[in-house]
Amino acid sequence: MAGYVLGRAGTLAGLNALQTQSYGSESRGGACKSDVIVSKTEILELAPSGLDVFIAMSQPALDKYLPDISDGGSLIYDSDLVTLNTSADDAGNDSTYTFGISATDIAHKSFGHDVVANVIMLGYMSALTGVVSPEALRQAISESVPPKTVELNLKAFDEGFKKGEMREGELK
Amino acid sequence: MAGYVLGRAGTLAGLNALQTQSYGSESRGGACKSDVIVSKTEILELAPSGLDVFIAMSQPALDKYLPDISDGGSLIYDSDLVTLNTSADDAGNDSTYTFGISATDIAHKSFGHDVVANVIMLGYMSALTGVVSPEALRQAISESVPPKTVELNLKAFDEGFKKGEMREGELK
Amino acid sequence: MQTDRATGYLSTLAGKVQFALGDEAIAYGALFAGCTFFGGYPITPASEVAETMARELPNVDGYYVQFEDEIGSIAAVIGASRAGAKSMTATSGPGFSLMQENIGYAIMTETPCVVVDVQRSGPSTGQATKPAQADVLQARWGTHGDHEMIAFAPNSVQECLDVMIECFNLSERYRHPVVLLADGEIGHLREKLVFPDPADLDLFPRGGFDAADEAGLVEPMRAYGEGNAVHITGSTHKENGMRDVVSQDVHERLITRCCAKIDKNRDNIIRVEERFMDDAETVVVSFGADSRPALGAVVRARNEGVKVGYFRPISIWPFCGERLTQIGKRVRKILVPEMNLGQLAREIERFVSVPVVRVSKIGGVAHSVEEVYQAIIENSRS
Amino acid sequence: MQTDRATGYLSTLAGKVQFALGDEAIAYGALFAGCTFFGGYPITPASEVAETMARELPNVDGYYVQFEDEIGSIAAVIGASRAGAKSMTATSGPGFSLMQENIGYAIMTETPCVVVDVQRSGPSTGQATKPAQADVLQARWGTHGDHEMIAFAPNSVQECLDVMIECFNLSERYRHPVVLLADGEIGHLREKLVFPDPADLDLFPRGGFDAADEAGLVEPMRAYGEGNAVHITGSTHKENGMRDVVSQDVHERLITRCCAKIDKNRDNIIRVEERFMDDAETVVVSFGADSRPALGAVVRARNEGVKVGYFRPISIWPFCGERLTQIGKRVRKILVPEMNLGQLAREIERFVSVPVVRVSKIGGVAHSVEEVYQAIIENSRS
Amino acid sequence: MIIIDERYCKGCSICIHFCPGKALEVSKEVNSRGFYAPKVVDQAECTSCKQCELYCPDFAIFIVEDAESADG
Amino acid sequence: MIIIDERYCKGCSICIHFCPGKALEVSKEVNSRGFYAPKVVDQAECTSCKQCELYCPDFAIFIVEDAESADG
Amino acid sequence: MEHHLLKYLREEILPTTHCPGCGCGQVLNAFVNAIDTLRIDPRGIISVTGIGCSSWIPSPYFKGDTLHTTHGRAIAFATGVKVIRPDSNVVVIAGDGDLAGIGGNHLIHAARRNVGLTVYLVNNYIYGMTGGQVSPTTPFGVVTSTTPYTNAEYPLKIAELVAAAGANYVARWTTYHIRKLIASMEEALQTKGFAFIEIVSQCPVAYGRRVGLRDGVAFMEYFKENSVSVRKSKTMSEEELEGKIVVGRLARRERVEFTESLRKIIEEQRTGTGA
Amino acid sequence: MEHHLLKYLREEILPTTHCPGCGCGQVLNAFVNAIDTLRIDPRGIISVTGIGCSSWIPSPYFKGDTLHTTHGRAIAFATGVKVIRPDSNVVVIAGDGDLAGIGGNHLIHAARRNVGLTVYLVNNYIYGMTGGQVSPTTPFGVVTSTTPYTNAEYPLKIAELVAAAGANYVARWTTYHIRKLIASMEEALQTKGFAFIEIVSQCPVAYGRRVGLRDGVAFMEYFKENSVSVRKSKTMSEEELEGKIVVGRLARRERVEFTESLRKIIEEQRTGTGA
Ligand SMILES: Cc1ncc(C[n+]2csc(CCOP(=O)(O)OP(=O)(O)O)c2C)c(N)n1
Ligand SMILES: Cc1ncc(C[n+]2csc(CCOP(=O)(O)OP(=O)(O)O)c2C)c(N)n1
Ligand code: SF4
Ligand code: SF4
Ligand code: SF4
Ligand code: SF4
Ligand code: SF4
Ligand code: SF4
Ligand SMILES: [Mg+2]
Ligand SMILES: [Mg+2]
Repeated sequence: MAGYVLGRAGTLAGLNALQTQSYGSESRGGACKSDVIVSKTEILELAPSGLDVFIAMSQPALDKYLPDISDGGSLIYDSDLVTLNTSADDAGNDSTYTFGISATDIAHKSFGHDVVANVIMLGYMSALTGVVSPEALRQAISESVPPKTVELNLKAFDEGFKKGEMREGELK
Repeated sequence: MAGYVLGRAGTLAGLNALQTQSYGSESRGGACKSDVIVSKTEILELAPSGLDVFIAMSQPALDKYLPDISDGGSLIYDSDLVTLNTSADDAGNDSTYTFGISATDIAHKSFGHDVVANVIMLGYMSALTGVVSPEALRQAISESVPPKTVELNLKAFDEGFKKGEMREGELK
Repeated sequence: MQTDRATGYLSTLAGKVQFALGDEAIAYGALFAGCTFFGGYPITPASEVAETMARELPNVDGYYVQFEDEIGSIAAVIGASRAGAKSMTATSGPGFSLMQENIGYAIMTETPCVVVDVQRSGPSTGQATKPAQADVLQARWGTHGDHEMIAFAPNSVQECLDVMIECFNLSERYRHPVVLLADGEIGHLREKLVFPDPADLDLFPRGGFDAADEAGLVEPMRAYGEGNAVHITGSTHKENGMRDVVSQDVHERLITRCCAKIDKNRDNIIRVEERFMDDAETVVVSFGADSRPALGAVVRARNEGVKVGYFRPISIWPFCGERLTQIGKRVRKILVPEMNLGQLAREIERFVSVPVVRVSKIGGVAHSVEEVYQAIIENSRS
Repeated sequence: MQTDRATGYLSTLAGKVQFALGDEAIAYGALFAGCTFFGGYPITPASEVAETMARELPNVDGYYVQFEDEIGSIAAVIGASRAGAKSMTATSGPGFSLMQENIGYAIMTETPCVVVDVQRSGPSTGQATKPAQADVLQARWGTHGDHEMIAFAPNSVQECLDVMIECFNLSERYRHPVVLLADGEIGHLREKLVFPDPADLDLFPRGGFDAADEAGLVEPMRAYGEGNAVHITGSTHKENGMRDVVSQDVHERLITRCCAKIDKNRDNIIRVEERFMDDAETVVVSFGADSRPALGAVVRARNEGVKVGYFRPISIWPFCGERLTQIGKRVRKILVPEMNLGQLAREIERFVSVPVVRVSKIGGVAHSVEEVYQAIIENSRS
Repeated sequence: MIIIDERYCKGCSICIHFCPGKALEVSKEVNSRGFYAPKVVDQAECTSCKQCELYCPDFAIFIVEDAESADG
Repeated sequence: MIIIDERYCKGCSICIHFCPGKALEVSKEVNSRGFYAPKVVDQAECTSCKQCELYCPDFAIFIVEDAESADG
Repeated sequence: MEHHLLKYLREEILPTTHCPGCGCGQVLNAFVNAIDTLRIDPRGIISVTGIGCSSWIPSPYFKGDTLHTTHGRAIAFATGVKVIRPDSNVVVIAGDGDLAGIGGNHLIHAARRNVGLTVYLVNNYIYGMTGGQVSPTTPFGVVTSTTPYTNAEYPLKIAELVAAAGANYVARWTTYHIRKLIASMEEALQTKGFAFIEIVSQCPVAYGRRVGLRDGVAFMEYFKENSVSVRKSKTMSEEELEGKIVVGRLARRERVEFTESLRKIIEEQRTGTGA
Repeated sequence: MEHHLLKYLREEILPTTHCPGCGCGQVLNAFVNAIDTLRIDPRGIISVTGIGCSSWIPSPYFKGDTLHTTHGRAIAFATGVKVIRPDSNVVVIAGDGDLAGIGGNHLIHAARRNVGLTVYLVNNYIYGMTGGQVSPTTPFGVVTSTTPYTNAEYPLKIAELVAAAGANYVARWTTYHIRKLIASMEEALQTKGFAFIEIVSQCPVAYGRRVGLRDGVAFMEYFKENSVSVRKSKTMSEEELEGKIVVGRLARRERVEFTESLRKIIEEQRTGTGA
């Protein structure tokens, strides 16, 4: 879902965006992954060679894909779902920036819906990385979620964005 | 059946023999045909280009294949099942030798079984053409018909052979 | 063939920008092409074509029916086509194998229909959720008997839609089944998709035919339900449609014509993309999703001064052999990156005398730009 | 694998001379090869294979089961093979198409079995009772995904029996499905057939394998019912048989090996017949029944001093391309009489640079000697 | 009136078998297509029950209800 | 004695649902594999009915009849 | 003078290629009688058939639209036709091997869906066209060309199976019951939803000679003697019914026809009245 | 300490890949319980499966011989196995889509032949593995990914159909009836001839969310409330039975098993005692 919104936002923003996803049995039990590439030029590489931004929302996904983070890439994770233990950390890259946010908890407590954790993460990421503009993301969210939940989701996005802005300094 | 016995006899006689047959819907309603090639050398031609000996046991077969008789070939027919009208005759070759035998009638009257008309025709042909020796044919018949009917069939064959010998002169 | 309601609905979509799956784009392509019947059976990675059709067909007065298997699906698709609907199915390798008998029936009865094969990694169940491009030759030779085939392979989500419209048009024009040979990679990735305006589309009408174009090889099609007592059979038949399963000449005439109508109209069907070909000494020939990293690699090598060209068959069958023969005379080597063990490369070998280098990759992963680039470098030095 | 009773029964047949159908010879070949399971579905012109097996299998402690369709037949054949029986089925084009999915399964699970395709004139129901040779490429590419294939084409009734034994042996040796690509012409003609002595036959045993021969590409097969908890799957699997449907390398290793075990052992599989080749300027390449009039024509032309050779692939797949490349360097032209529109000719084109002239004939009738002779004459003058 | 269409009759005798009267019998001779067609013994014996027509596999026998036959 | 095999439990709670006594409840925390496994409230409440064991889709809970638990 | 039903046939290709005394011709005769009685315009009928002697009944002899398809798949083809042409009478005629053997799955699922097809299954107990191999309806113990030592399989009761699958109309008759068959064919043609008749028929050539029934007449007698009505069958034990042919109507339901449901659901979606 | 039934499983690949609360695991549990009670040596069991979540129950988790085949064809594969290994317990486990959808014809014909297979059909009303498309058992009116405006098809009553096809043993249970299911599985394993159990099971992920049954527990309650016994169902009208799951034994016959007949006929031919 987050991947779709991100890609869609990229498309809306006039960029080229491409999303791939792991399917089937793999996506049921273990680690599920969605890759998004956003670029100003024609996208010819189908699978990103490294992850510039890795949004981790489950432990198996984190464990599996952490090694793929690019040099200087960022790891953004839901600290309610994922534990960064030292060994996993080691597997990451020295130059990886890591940002944890208690998204599920915020979703639960502030919004009463665990599912918006996704959107909180997106907002958080948007603030921290600026990959796609918050405007495009907000539009993509509006068009992607059920009409009745648009407001809720946008609020959650903004909340995440706010939290991100607070930590933005660390990146630069 | 006659084709099978003839080919089998050829094989037994140490010759090369090859039989093909029309199958399926075609063999149900209309003309049914079995081609037999008997030769001293390796058989490389799969479909005979002309019929050297044509044994006709149904009107549709006669009408359909009469034009295929070779120069100097023979037509042997069951005069109970087939009528040689002039127009059909015309379609044949000028040099065609024609031999009619009332095989079904003989089968019915002398042997009480219409089916042996087949074997009568074979005997008749053997005498008239000498394509395969009567000995080989008799052995092939013995091995091909139900055990209980061997004697009956051999008698019928002999009857046909006798009738053939009577007309043999015409061929030479 | 499209109802006013359908055209009206499609007009509301015109120009809209989507972030869509290749599978979805295929479905929309069908809708814009006038498809009103989908008969299918789920299979990864083609199910999203069915799901999109199930959702959208009612909007164009069309019908989605899921069958008990792939054999029933293709049978119903042919039946629906005969009844007057532009119709299609979508499947992947295993289901495509099951459809082969009836694809032969569609060829023999000259019934238009489109079969989408979103290729996955086989043989057999293989890596069911992973992409491949290994049904290139099944698409051509999966059914028995002599026949031709039309098949196209898109390499972007937008092209999925565009080429699908072309598939329907060619299917109607030549009264022949057409295969959209998509791969799981393109079927399951999302990118930008812009819907066309139905007013801009040139759709080939059912039963229409273009005399100038056809060299007299295709007759207009007579549909059922219009009082003509039309007889259709997959057995050998005469020009009037009546069965004749024994005459050599009747069979020869029928089959020769059915092959010739594709072969003689080759130039009207074949579509290729060529880039950097003028001075190329090496050519990369690639199709479908895998042609994207291939192009990426060619661009990169060109930037470094390597004289390498890029050639992409968009139509896979009939094959663009003559063009490759010409190219083969000018270049030293042909490199073929594909997600199989050299199926396109084999066909190219029939047409050229220069070495055809297989740059195969299997196991459910497309080439990276780097991999193709390395192959170019290795093969350009020598 | 054969019981004493079976060997005893077959020994009583040794040396007997029959005037038999090709189809019957195929069945007897299977019996002598140790086949004890036939799963089938009737179809002209292959039904006589089934009928002969139904009659004879009990004599060798074997089982005939007729299924509800061809898909069930091939599935049961693979099941029976896994359960320990050498097993087979026989069909024609339409049924062969239906079997393709499970042929892929046999390839993927490396299960030996023999599929007889007595080819008739298609596509589709076509001329159901008439012979053809137009499934050459379906046999190779009918199933999805990358794979190799083994297929043989006999040209006499005696060879039907002999080659059938070879098919079973190769199937066991390489743990691969093998196709006997018979044609309706040979299946439905009768000629002399002499039964072999089972004592003279060299049968490849189930589960046996020849290390020297295999280059380590084939593992011995473990059968069911012996307490080994053997797991078999048509999904991608590791060396221990366990499913791994995501790893690129596992898939690549599996498929590459399954292809290599045929390809690398090509020379152990390929069989051809060559005559009059020493000084040939033109070569007639022909297979199956149609190779007989082809040979007849070559003999006739030779008698008249034409320098024409005769080359017959007995194994169709893997293809004898390397040998033809050698020949292609010495001759000026290759003529290919076949009962299809040039399916073998296409493959030959991959390997030679000289013109490959199609001498095709379709419509259910084999070439006459005269027809091939004329083609030779025409193509020798120029 | 009973009409037999020799073009189509294959001589299966089913019509004769089902005829409740004595209107039909088997011909002694084969017809031009090699079959023993039925022949009408007596039109008067026909009850117009149409058993023959309904049972014939080949549309080769049928009853025409003309004024004459209706009368007699 | 109730034994829960954390390696296999997927936290579906079916065992808890079927427990006739009050032996089981849902953990407050996710386990290492991300699931809310059941936890034993009180072994003594277990009647050894084995409902949990029979209904568990994952062989993750089972009852061992040892002397102690048999005694209660 | 010509047979008044010839107008329904492609006269120029008669006589049919069926063997003398074959039941296929009787089924064709019954079919056109039913059409004639109901005054259905044959040009509104689309006949879909498979492969086999029985499939040749309407294809190509019946002068309406005819679709002669692949072996076993007629019902699936016909479903595609019916969805697009719901107002046509879509009729399927084919054999036991075709519809219940290789095509059994399409049969069951079309019955389940209740697609508005009229299906006449001609059960001659054998694969006739291919020359007499065992079929799914060949009785236990019979010798055929592929069961030379007798058949080890139990025959399928197709009509009962189709009833269990959910068809709206199911009956069984033999070619002997010609008038009842015609009446039943009319009922089937008028049924909305899936209508099915198993027509027990004779194949004197590929089956008859195996079981000592040499010609059409012998079969007529056999059918007469071995049929029991559905009503009577209910009073009989399994053993008593052994070898008997239960004739009559086996099911009649009023479930909504499939293409109608399909259209209704779509209409509701369109107009926003649906779920 | 380990679960005493793990000895029947390929432990090294546990946990299964099935979703939390999926009925597939319960079927596996019931199956090994039945095996354990009957003290059948698992090495004498050959499990044959198709493609789908349900097919992954024994393949590869059950530690006997396992043959994981193509979609829909398990029963045909299994028939080949049984003919050659008549003394093995040949067990088929697969889904509704697999056995009754694409594989319906093999199911019917194996039941007709009465092949000695034990077939457990896991009916979760959906194509689970491919993500939730309508299946032949999905109830009328349900929304799935391919019936976005509700399903226009009637569901198949598989167990009744298999009974009509002639199986020796037929029953239906749900995963809620776990003890009865185990007992029934034992009966099936001991049946000579074709034995069939339709196991109504839950797919919370691809089906449950469509019909408001979010997890395994919700399904357990649903099954409990909506099941009626075969006996009780006989006193109910069609309408009353609408939406109910009829559980219990539906058929039990003593027809001779197919591979036994096959062997007997052959033996008779050999010894000349046959027909
Ligand atoms: C896929 C396929 N398999 C097999 C055949 C061969 N075949 C043609 S007709 C037929 C059986 C006919 O039996 P049935 O359907 O009972 O019809 P009948 O001839 O008895 O009326 C078969 C097996 C075929 N044409 N296609
Ligand atoms: C020939 C073929 N068609 C389609 C598929 C895709 N496929 C895999 S599993 C499946 C359906 C599974 O449904 P079911 O049998 O009910 O099992 P479940 O997953 O629900 O347990 C399908 C359609 C396939 N593998 N092969
Ligand atoms: S029933 Fe018809 S075909 Fe048969 S004999 Fe009588 S008229 Fe001739
Ligand atoms: S109508 Fe009746 S009585 Fe007259 S010929 Fe026909 S069957 Fe006999
Ligand atoms: S039933 Fe099993 S998997 Fe589910 S919560 Fe209980 S122990 Fe865990
Ligand atoms: S055995 Fe019974 S009482 Fe004990 S924990 Fe399990 S379900 Fe509860
Ligand atoms: S073979 Fe049998 S079913 Fe076919 S036409 Fe002849 S009698 Fe009729
Ligand atoms: S998708 Fe459904 S059936 Fe498949 S494992 Fe998950 S819950 Fe079970
Ligand atoms: Mg039949
Ligand atoms: Mg299911």
